[in-house]
Amino acid sequence: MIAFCGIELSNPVINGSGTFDALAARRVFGEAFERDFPFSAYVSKTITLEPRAGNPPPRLWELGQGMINSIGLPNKGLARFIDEDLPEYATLPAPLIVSIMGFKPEELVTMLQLLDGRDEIAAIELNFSCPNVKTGNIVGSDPVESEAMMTELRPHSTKQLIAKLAPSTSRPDLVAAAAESAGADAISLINTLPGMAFAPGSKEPWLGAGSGGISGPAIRPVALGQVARVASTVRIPIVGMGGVENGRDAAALIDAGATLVAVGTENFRDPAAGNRIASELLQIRGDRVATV
Amino acid sequence: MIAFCGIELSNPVINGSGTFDALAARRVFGEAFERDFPFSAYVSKTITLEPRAGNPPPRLWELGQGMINSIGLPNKGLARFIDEDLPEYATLPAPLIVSIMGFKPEELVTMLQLLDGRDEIAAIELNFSCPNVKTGNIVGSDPVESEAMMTELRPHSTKQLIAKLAPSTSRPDLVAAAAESAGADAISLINTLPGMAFAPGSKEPWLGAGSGGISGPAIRPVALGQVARVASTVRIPIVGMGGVENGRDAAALIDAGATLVAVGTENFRDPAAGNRIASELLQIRGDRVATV
Amino acid sequence: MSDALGIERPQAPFGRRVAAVTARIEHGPYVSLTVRDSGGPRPIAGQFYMLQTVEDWGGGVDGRPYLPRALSFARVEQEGDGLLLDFLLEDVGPGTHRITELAVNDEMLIAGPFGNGFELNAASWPILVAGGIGLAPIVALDDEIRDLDGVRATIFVGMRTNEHASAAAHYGLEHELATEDGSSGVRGYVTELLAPLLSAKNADHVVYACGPPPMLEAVRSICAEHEISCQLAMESGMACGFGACFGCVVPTHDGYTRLCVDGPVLDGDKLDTALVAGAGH
Amino acid sequence: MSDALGIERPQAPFGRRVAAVTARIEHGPYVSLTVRDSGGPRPIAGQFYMLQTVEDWGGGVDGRPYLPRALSFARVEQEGDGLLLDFLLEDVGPGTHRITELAVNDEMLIAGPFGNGFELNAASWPILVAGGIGLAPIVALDDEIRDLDGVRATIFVGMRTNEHASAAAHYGLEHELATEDGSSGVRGYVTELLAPLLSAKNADHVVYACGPPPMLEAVRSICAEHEISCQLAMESGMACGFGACFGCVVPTHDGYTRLCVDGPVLDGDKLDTALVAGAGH
Ligand SMILES: Cc1cc2nc3c(=O)[nH]c(=O)nc-3n(C[C@H](O)[C@H](O)[C@H](O)COP(=O)(O)OP(=O)(O)OC[C@H]3O[C@@H](n4cnc5c(N)ncnc54)[C@H](O)[C@@H]3O)c2cc1C
Ligand SMILES: Cc1cc2nc3c(=O)[nH]c(=O)nc-3n(C[C@H](O)[C@H](O)[C@H](O)COP(=O)(O)OP(=O)(O)OC[C@H]3O[C@@H](n4cnc5c(N)ncnc54)[C@H](O)[C@@H]3O)c2cc1C
Ligand SMILES: Cc1cc2nc3c(=O)[nH]c(=O)nc-3n(C[C@H](O)[C@H](O)[C@H](O)COP(=O)(O)O)c2cc1C
Ligand SMILES: Cc1cc2nc3c(=O)[nH]c(=O)nc-3n(C[C@H](O)[C@H](O)[C@H](O)COP(=O)(O)O)c2cc1C
Ligand code: FES
Ligand code: FES
Repeated sequence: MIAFCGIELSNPVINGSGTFDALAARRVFGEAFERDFPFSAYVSKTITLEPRAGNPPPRLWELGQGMINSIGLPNKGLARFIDEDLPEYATLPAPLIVSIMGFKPEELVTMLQLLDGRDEIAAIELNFSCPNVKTGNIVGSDPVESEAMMTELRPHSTKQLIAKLAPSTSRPDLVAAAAESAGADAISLINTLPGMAFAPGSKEPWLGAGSGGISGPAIRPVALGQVARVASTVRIPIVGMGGVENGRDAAALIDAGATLVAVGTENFRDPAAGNRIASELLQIRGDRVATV
Repeated sequence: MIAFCGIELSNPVINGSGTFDALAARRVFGEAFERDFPFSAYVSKTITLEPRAGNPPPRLWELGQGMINSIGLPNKGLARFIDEDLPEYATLPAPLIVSIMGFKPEELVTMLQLLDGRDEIAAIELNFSCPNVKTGNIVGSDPVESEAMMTELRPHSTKQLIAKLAPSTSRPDLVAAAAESAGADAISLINTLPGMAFAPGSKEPWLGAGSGGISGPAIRPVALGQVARVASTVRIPIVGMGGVENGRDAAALIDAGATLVAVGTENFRDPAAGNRIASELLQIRGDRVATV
Repeated sequence: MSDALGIERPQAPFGRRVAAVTARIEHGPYVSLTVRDSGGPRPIAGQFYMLQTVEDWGGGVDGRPYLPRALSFARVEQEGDGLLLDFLLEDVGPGTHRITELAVNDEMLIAGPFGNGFELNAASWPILVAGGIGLAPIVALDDEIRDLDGVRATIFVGMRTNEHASAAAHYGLEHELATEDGSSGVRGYVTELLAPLLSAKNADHVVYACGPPPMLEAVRSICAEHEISCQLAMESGMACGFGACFGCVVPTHDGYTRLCVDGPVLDGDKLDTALVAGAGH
Repeated sequence: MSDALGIERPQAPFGRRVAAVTARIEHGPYVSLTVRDSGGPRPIAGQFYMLQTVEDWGGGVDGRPYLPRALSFARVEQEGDGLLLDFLLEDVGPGTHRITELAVNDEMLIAGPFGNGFELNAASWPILVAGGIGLAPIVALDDEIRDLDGVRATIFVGMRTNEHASAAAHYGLEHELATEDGSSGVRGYVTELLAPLLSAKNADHVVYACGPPPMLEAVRSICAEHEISCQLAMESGMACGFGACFGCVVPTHDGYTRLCVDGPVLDGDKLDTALVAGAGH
């Protein structure tokens, strides 16, 4: 068992926010999915206070070693999330981490307050780093902004708060340290790296939103470098992610200093990637994993 | 012909600093190299005031779509560069852009002063963004630092100054605008993206220096996005680079707003990549290239 | 979800599984590949699978393919405990190129069946419209219709050339053919076969269609004009196929809809247009 | 640069060129590939080429290979206007795997010849020491020596097993063999053959060696002990092969040296150790 933010997890592999819809998966895969639930904790897609339709399609661009997405945080808004989805999430066989994002600090305060009483929620991830909404990734790439934001939010939640940082900084260690000093209970990184693609032969960007976020193996070395750098600075646990495809990649992130590893894009290639990676990791590390 | 920083160039394809040693290539390839010189202007490897040995090996790590290097700016120092190399560079069939980097502003001032009288030099690139030396990429990722640095340097050079920015920022547009406002004549981006790799099965980072900079197709979408964003903000010309493998990639960077395109890692796979890409570009764009 | 005939929408096994190629046949520019699926339930027409090869997935144009590719099955047969799934492909890029290169005994990783499939309404006279590679789910649907008593579909197939049309012949489809170059059947678009029949209004029809976006849009608007309901098997770029990425959305009257879980078959009257950005090639 | 015999170091044509495979032979775990090079000059022993395949370069482990791979030529023969270049490979990762998969008529992109090559000193009795895949440049050097009058080399070859040793037999090398498992020749390391000869000091020797870093280091230190000069054909990770990247450096008494342009052959007395970080596999 691994202790993380006051939760006991059976293994270090969870999902990256926005890369696995457990409710949709339950409908598609049925009982087998619940029986072999792929993650030791489940992170919801990022929720905002108001409903969002998300960005216009096309939203995907494939790379040789990953993809660019411009999803844009489509979600039903916090009220309907609490009414409709939370009870369903509560029946999943894994602790729930809810990811939230706000355009103004007040929005996040409201959201934290509305979520605070809900026992279904084991922890809250603060998405300071979405490249697909305007101003999304500023907080998570700036020490001053991220400290100010955490300081403002911290008093409004009794939940464990995980700050999800943006990779678009030369000093992820400073951003993380700032979040830690202002009360973050854990750091999660990296979110997608801002990027753009043109359709072959076209002078227009392919993605409906113009640009998007890069994920998958292409960003793995960036993730490894940032996790190592943050780990050398903060004392709170780290959820490392970025391009994890197998147990070896997960082990490398753990060696770099992560307590948990999140799987994102690899879920798209293998719906049961979480289970597979956890067992590959166990094979590589044996019992050592449990004590990391 | 393309006008760039007061130079007339026969095509928009130059090399990325540190990815082509024209003096070594002349020895290896002989006359054919000078006859078919691959770039319309030649950018030197970054020079520092004092000689540097560079980082301990291993310095290379291969990725599926690129590589990580931790070269660390080995060079003979400015004095020997001026004495030994400048005269040799002067005989190359292309205008020379000298890339320099300093650890303190005073170093850069000294370097600019020593280079100012040299007619062999068409322009100077200020490397504000090397991830492989401590503090290397701070200036190039921070608007305040980059404005302060440019303001300090500008009076000391009559040469055209190109500011080479770091990709580790969520606001490359602001960094570029700051450099422009303080007197930069052009912007060049992107430099390599900081990253790290572990050897298979090892808990130690592979690279002798611990971490390095990612280049090649893996960073192309990052480059495209940052060039587009900077182009929408500054009026000075942009040298776009990052993962250019062929004329199509070069055309995309030009569509995104670059005036020139620099080829880096692709030179390693094809020593004559510069020529090839220039002619592929011509085929795609025909005469339009000349008027970009 | 169950359709009007009470067919339950099959649930995919969780995860992906290995499926070996048992046959490969070229039909002009198209290739049909049969794979043995020992792990999945019998799919319904219009459902699709996410496929990738076990070996050498990647290394093509720009290092792609990386993500699995969505493919509708064209025919399903029981074989012992398992299924033989037949896919019909057109090589339009690195992913389909790699898959069409496979030989017998080569292995794929497959996940699925995914998506809703067609809702067959046996009370009405079905009209099936296939354009190009959109033939695949239409073959599957016709197979389902043939298993029913007393229902027969009218089938229109549109192809670029006679060569492409050989795929329809291969599957034994009883159809009327339109080719763009007139090399076989009527010269023109398949919708030119559909329009007169709908205008005649001799029966209560439902139209089931799959093909390129412009064809689907033509079908949608002809049907809308004649107030005939239509089910369109659509395409959009997909990363996952099971609702995880939100990348495959198309705009409908209900907002952006994930085509992989709420489609790929959509009712024509839910759409303003079937011309979806980024779909088709 | 010209060596002691006055052989000019050949200059590579600028750029890369296509070279088709004309033969492929397996020697136990090694593979020799012959390619036709119609564009390059005759190389000297110890020089190397940067190679990549025209098709499917990439898509292996982690999507690699991406960069070209450095390979010493093992034999060169004139054929009409061009050359037949023979490479000997061991499949140790995605790059060598892809290359060893090639069949006759498949195409590679090659650049080179690069590097300095051995400086043959015909005034001294040459001792050639090959370890494993390090056989390649030793074969080439022996070929050059055989073309000279009155000079013959003593050749020691070390291999893991008899199977590996079949490569040495293939090239017709007159050598003494040591295998690690004793399955052929003397059991043990090749340096156990070298040491007694050098101790005997019967002649003025120069040692030319290529092999894994621990073997080269053993050769270097034995030679240093006996004050015999040695030339070591070394390896390090290379991105470009022509001095562009500064990635291939090894530490020498002159500081970090680019192995691709100032090597791959280095004088033993320039080194503290031949155990180079990141080289070998
Ligand atoms: C539900 C469903 C069912 C399908 N059924 C079938 C079927 O039965 N048979 C069949 O042949 N096809 C079918 N398709 C289509 C098939 O999935 C696509 O043709 C395939 O994914 C294309 O992949 P590719 O690598 O071959 O070509 P790609 O190059 O990936 O795709 C072709 C088009 O994608 C765009 N594109 C180009 N580069 C990129 C990039 N880097 N990233 C993203 N997009 C890019 C361009 O518009 C290009 O023309 C189906 C699709 C869906 C959604
Ligand atoms: C001058 C010279 C001449 C040579 N001549 C020959 C020859 O004649 N015959 C021959 O067989 N070989 C020769 N080699 C060695 C050959 O170049 C290497 O074996 C080859 O490059 C390995 O590539 P790979 O993809 O097969 O394996 P890789 O996996 O690239 O290399 C194997 C080793 O590299 C390291 N590695 C693993 N992953 C990575 C990564 N992502 N990035 C970087 N390193 C990694 C590990 O240590 C691994 O064990 C020569 C090398 C040089 C420098
Ligand atoms: C399609 C897609 C949607 C995503 N949505 C979110 C999101 O809603 N909130 C969030 O914090 N991160 C989101 N991410 C980022 C991932 O959680 C993860 O940080 C990133 O993809 C890197 O991991 P990977 O390389 O394993 O995918 C998304 C990523 C992808 C690919
Ligand atoms: C081996 C290597 C060495 C480099 N050295 C320098 C350097 O000395 N100065 C510099 O400004 N950029 C240096 N760069 C960065 C390149 O100039 C370029 O910005 C970057 O590689 C992105 O382009 P690419 O993807 O085409 O390689 C180096 C890159 C590589 C791969
Ligand atoms: S393809 Fe991922 S949600 Fe539809
Ligand atoms: S391999 Fe690039 S400098 Fe030697």
